[in-house]
Amino acid sequence: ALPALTGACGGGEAGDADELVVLAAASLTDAFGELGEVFEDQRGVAVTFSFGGSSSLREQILEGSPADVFASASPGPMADLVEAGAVGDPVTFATNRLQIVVPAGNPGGVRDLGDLARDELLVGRCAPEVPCGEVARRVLEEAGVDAAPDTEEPDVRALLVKVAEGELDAGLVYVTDVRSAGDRVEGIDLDEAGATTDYQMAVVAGSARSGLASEFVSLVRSRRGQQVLQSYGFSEP
Amino acid sequence: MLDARTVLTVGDLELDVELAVGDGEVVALLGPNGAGKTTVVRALAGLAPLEAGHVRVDDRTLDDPSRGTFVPPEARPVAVVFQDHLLFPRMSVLENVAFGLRSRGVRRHEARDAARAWLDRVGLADRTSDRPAQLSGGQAQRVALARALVTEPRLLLLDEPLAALDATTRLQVRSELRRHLDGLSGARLLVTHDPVDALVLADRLVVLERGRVTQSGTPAEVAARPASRFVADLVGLNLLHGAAAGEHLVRLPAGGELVVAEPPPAGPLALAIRPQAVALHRTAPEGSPRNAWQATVVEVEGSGDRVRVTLGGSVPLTAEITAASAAALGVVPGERGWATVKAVDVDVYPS
Amino acid sequence: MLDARTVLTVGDLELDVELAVGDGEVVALLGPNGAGKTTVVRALAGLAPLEAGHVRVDDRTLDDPSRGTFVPPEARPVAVVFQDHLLFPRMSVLENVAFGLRSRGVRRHEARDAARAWLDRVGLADRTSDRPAQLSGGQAQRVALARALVTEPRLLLLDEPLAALDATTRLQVRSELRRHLDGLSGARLLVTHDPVDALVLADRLVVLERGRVTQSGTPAEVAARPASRFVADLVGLNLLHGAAAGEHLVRLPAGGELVVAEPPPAGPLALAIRPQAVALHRTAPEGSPRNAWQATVVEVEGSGDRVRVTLGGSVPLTAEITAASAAALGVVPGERGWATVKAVDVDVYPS
Amino acid sequence: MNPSAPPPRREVRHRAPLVLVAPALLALGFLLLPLVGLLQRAPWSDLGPLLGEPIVTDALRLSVLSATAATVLSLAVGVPLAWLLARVPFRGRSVVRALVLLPMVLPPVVGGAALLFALGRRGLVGEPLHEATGFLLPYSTWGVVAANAFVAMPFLVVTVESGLRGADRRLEDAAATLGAGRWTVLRRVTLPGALPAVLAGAALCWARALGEFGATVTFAGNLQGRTQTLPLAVYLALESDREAAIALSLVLVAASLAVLIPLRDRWMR
Amino acid sequence: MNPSAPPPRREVRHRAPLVLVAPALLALGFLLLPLVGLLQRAPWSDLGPLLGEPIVTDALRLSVLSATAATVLSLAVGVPLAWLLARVPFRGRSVVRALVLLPMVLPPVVGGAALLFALGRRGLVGEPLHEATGFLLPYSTWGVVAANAFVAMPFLVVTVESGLRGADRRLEDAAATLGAGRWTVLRRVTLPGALPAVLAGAALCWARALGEFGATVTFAGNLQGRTQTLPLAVYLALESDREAAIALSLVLVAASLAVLIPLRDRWMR
Ligand SMILES: Nc1ncnc2c1ncn2[C@@H]1O[C@H](COP(=O)(O)OP(=O)(O)OP(=O)(O)O)[C@@H](O)[C@H]1O
Ligand SMILES: Nc1ncnc2c1ncn2[C@@H]1O[C@H](COP(=O)(O)OP(=O)(O)OP(=O)(O)O)[C@@H](O)[C@H]1O
Ligand SMILES: [Mg+2]
Ligand SMILES: [Mg+2]
Repeated sequence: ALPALTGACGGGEAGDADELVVLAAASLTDAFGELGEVFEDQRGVAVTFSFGGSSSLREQILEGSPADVFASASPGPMADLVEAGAVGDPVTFATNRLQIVVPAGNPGGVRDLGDLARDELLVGRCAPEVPCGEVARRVLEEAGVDAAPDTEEPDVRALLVKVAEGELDAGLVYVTDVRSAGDRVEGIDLDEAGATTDYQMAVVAGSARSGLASEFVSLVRSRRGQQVLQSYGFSEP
Repeated sequence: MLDARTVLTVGDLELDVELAVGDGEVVALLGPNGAGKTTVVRALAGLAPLEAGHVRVDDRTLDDPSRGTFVPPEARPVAVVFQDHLLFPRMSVLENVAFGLRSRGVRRHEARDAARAWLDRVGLADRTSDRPAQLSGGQAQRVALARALVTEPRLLLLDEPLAALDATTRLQVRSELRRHLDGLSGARLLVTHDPVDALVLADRLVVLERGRVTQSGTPAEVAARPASRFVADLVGLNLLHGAAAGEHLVRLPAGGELVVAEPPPAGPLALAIRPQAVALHRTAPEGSPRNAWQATVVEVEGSGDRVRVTLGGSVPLTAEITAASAAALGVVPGERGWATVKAVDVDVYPS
Repeated sequence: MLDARTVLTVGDLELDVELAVGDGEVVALLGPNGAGKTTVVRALAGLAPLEAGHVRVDDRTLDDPSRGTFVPPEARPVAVVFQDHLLFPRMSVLENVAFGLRSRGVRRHEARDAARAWLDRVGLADRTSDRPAQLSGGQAQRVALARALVTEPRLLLLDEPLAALDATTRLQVRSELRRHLDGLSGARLLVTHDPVDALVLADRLVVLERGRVTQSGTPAEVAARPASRFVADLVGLNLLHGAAAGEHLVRLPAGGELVVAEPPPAGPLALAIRPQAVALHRTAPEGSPRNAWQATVVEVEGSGDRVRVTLGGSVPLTAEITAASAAALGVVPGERGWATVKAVDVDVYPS
Repeated sequence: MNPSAPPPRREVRHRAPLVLVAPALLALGFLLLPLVGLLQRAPWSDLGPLLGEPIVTDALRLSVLSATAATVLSLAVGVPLAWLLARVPFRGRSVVRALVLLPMVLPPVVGGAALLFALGRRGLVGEPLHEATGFLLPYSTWGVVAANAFVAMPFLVVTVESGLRGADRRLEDAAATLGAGRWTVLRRVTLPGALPAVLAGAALCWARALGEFGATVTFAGNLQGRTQTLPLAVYLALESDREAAIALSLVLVAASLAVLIPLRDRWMR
Repeated sequence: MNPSAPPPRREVRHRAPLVLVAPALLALGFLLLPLVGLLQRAPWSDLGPLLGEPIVTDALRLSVLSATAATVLSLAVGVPLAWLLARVPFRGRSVVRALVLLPMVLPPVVGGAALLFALGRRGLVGEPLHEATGFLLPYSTWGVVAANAFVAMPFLVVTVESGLRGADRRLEDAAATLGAGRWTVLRRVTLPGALPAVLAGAALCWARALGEFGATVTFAGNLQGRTQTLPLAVYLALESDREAAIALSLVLVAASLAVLIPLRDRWMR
């Protein structure tokens, strides 16, 4: 039942020679979990993941919590870290597409972005401050749809729960989120361009194992890595 | 009118007390510490449900396990003065006294006026706005008294309501209380350790010992013929036990003998002798007193102009003589002397 | 040895009491409700800091605002019996009594043995494992007494320690207490409302009224010449006030006059008359008594075989006569009759 | 207690024993140090202008309002519940007593989801309610209040219950013999006696509600002026501009101090 | 209280007045309804296997351990702090009293960040500590305990303080005259008297710690077996498998009930 959680398994203290500490955005849980196993098979080195919101991860790194790799769900937090010189050069390793998400059976009969403007529907999206919200705003502007949302979720999870419970008739979230929510929701592809955001990762400055760290980065960018990512709905940069 | 038989167990005391108090009657409940007086009060008030028996006030049944009847305290026409006051700490003295009337639906200012009147009667008119914590022990007790009396209940239960009062206040409050009780139509039960309170206030005494009634009757009866050491001590009488040993003779367990006026009845006897009837002498006295024996002074207690002398020996008695004669005789513990009692002063009855 | 002057204000009572209690001495502190007795006790124990004055025990200064000295209660060699017991509800009776020794570092089982011994003395050997809530009022008070006495302190403060005891227990505990007090070397202060307690237990009486000492001396002195109505009531004496009105004459404010034995001193006078010295008659009496006047019976209180008759009129007195003669004379409230007092029975002294 | 009674002229300082003071200071340090850290990082210069921004003022207003509303609600129904648990013996009472704590144990998001299950448009009660009245809790300020109350009420209930247990039953007996029914007894005797507990409970409840985040966002969503409380604003700010986030948290802190200090000062003596 | 004392033979039921029962039931319904909803949605079938998963057992063990540790810690230092606030008058006491509540007001993420500012490797205290001893709180189970304690201790402190205020000062006076120092008085007289409050505080503290999420993930990270508590596991599960998330929450609920019911049953009478 828990592909994601059965992935990583903790070793000794953070900072052991044979352990790579990876801080990654929560939406990468499943994909990275799988890649972690691959990495361990290849290099015989345990990978310890700490998944969380990109911003709380940023705090940890800024405050010097030992880590080797940071993978962010959006350029924002990464930029802060680069500016602070807390990480090396970031690379974009995947992108994520926006989708309209509706409850199973699409009770609201939503077909395209235009429908999000319909008053009788309860529509939610991410808050403009968070990546998925920022993208959503852009897309809607370009499509010339002014849909006043009923809620601007700070967190994709909260948005998904609402849609899955039928508390919202439609919302804008990432493809990967739609997948993870299983059969309680349906995703509707957008043809609009620019409905994507970049996932970036970088080696943390002062990592004791920068060698291993960059190896992990390249694993993620390798064919194998990209296959795994795509199997969870991410796209190549 | 109260008619009750309270049967219940607290700790290892098994209480079984029958009580009947007529309208307008005041019954004093006396008894040693731990006899069950407070428990009886709690049972009558509905704070300690009965296990058996019944509580009836004015023929209304308030508690009767056999019939499954139980009227909760707040629905009973009672008022209680608790042994430990139990004033409400967060209310002013006035609010405390007004509480009973208020919660029985009397309007605020009426209740307060009544309360003020009563606080005045117990001499606390100037403390109305204080908190109980600011009162002295005796003041608190008077507030508790006022709080109960102001509600004019059908059954009034007073648990040692005067214990903490000073001599003067006690006199005042006692006659105040007496006047009030005379005015009331309901039944009143007074728990006290003070014989004077009992004698002054009560029409009838009920003596409770170890959860059972051991004696009851008018103050005079009880005072005259105590059935137990407790009552004897209470009324300051000497109580001896013995058995008939001749036409006019009673023999005591300690070995002594006393001559009595009338032929004593058969069986175990009780002898009551007033301390004032016991005279003391340096030397063997001649003359009328039929009983004279040598005794040793065990203890001397002075109170006011009188002295109580406890005597040991074959006839253990307490004698009461004036301070003057005590000085004259030079009565001190350890001294030996002669004691006399007139036969007519020895009151004999079956025990 | 205690040497103290306690000056402090509680509510609107301004307390200023000088107290000196020698080693081995027992001083009884008497006074009306609200006089400040408990406050004095609290001040000596360190629970109510002084505003001025000092508290010294065995020449060790415990409190002295002028010098900024203050020894907290736990560091004082005192023990207190509180008027409202204040037993620890969450501890057993035994733990309560052992507490003082325990917190002074005595080993557990020793402390418990001592506690058991004392509980035995106050007749509660069988209640050691109970909680205070399971005790009766009198039992609780005895536990409080034991709790204080077990820690033989240099200064022992007893605030109405016998108020809740029944007649028999009272006699026992009182003599038990007396024996113990005689054995102690420290200073002891006893607050009580019961004259007998005071007379039996105390070497010296101090009378406190409205925060000030109004009289002090041996029981005999105080009892013989009460300085205030309170003391008079306490010892059951009649107290009148008046002024010299002739060589052997004293005039009373109410208008009456009394003939006295010796020429009265000038200035305001106090007259003490024993109730037993007042005789009552149906008709105008002839013969020796120099004072005879008509009086109205106001109240009749019977206690035991004696009756106290309160008289109104120009010479307000209380007479004490036997129940017999009361019956014979038919003394009832409202009756008018004659009262007589011998001149020698009128004790006159400056007030 | 009594204004007319003058305070003792002389406050005698008992020295507090180290065995107590040392750990106490340790605790204090542990609780306050992070705040110091926060203050250090605070962009004092931006603070001024920030407070002007409507988004902040809106959020602040909403936070204080909803937290207060939730507290009032909790008092109205939570105190009776506490009384029931403390005074009325019934079967399974201990289970209920534990159940009351559960909203605290649930991770906020799950708590919010659970609220949706119950009061949402498709919820157990929400659905019939919505169909009957068209009333919808989520996305409305009432939804925020509901979420706050759900998360914060347990603190009130538990604290007040403990207060009621501490109260002296004999006083209630005395009140009963004076003819006071249980409601009067509670109102005039028990609660005044348990006042410290009630106030503590209310303070806990209010503070917890003010900081509530997870359940609110999941149940009520996030819309400026309607459902966006300060904690939500902080969370969002954290994404884009952490300086602002810290500043906003300080606003939150200041607001709570402004309410709590006078309140407890007034009553807690 | 005393086992030897037989219970009254006859339990008399006073009827509880509607004015109290009605709101109480309302509160109960409001608090429990969401749980019902949760149970409805629960995937009972998966529950069994789920409990076998090492990740779940790890998280459960860690949650219970850290919550308990945090509670013990809070008791050790929080009770003295409560005593200080309740009994020792000092300037600015009311401010301190309010400051103690702040960790509740901070949004969890900010709280976690604040903890990093204080105890992180670059933190006010954390840095010197780390340099001196090499000890590092984040990523360690102690970090979780710290985060839990930081968020949960205020509940204990406030509740216990209110309990101490409720206690009868005259008993403490009596104890003092018997030679007991303040520490003894607290230990043997005051705390036993305030037991209900202490227990309530401990229960609140434990439950809050058990459910703690935001501060923990920010301060201590989210490493399975080391810092991943059940709420964190739930958070991740929500990513991928919401059934599992609900199941996990129920595990959390069950765990807390298993602890709270017997505990409060045992003491709360
Ligand atoms: N809750 C209880 N549990 C166990 N025993 C109790 C309880 N309450 C009272 N008792 C016992 O019952 C007996 C009667 O108590 P009660 O208070 O009625 O005595 P009392 O006659 O009022 O004595 P006092 O004159 O000292 O007030 C005492 O021995 C007491 O220890
Ligand atoms: N905390 C307080 N605040 C205000 N007034 C107080 C306070 N404590 C005592 N008093 C007042 O001080 C006076 C003395 O009280 P105290 O208890 O010393 O009297 P007492 O001599 O012990 O009386 P009793 O014989 O009734 O015990 C009383 O009038 C009381 O009302
Ligand atoms: Mg009693
Ligand atoms: Mg007193």
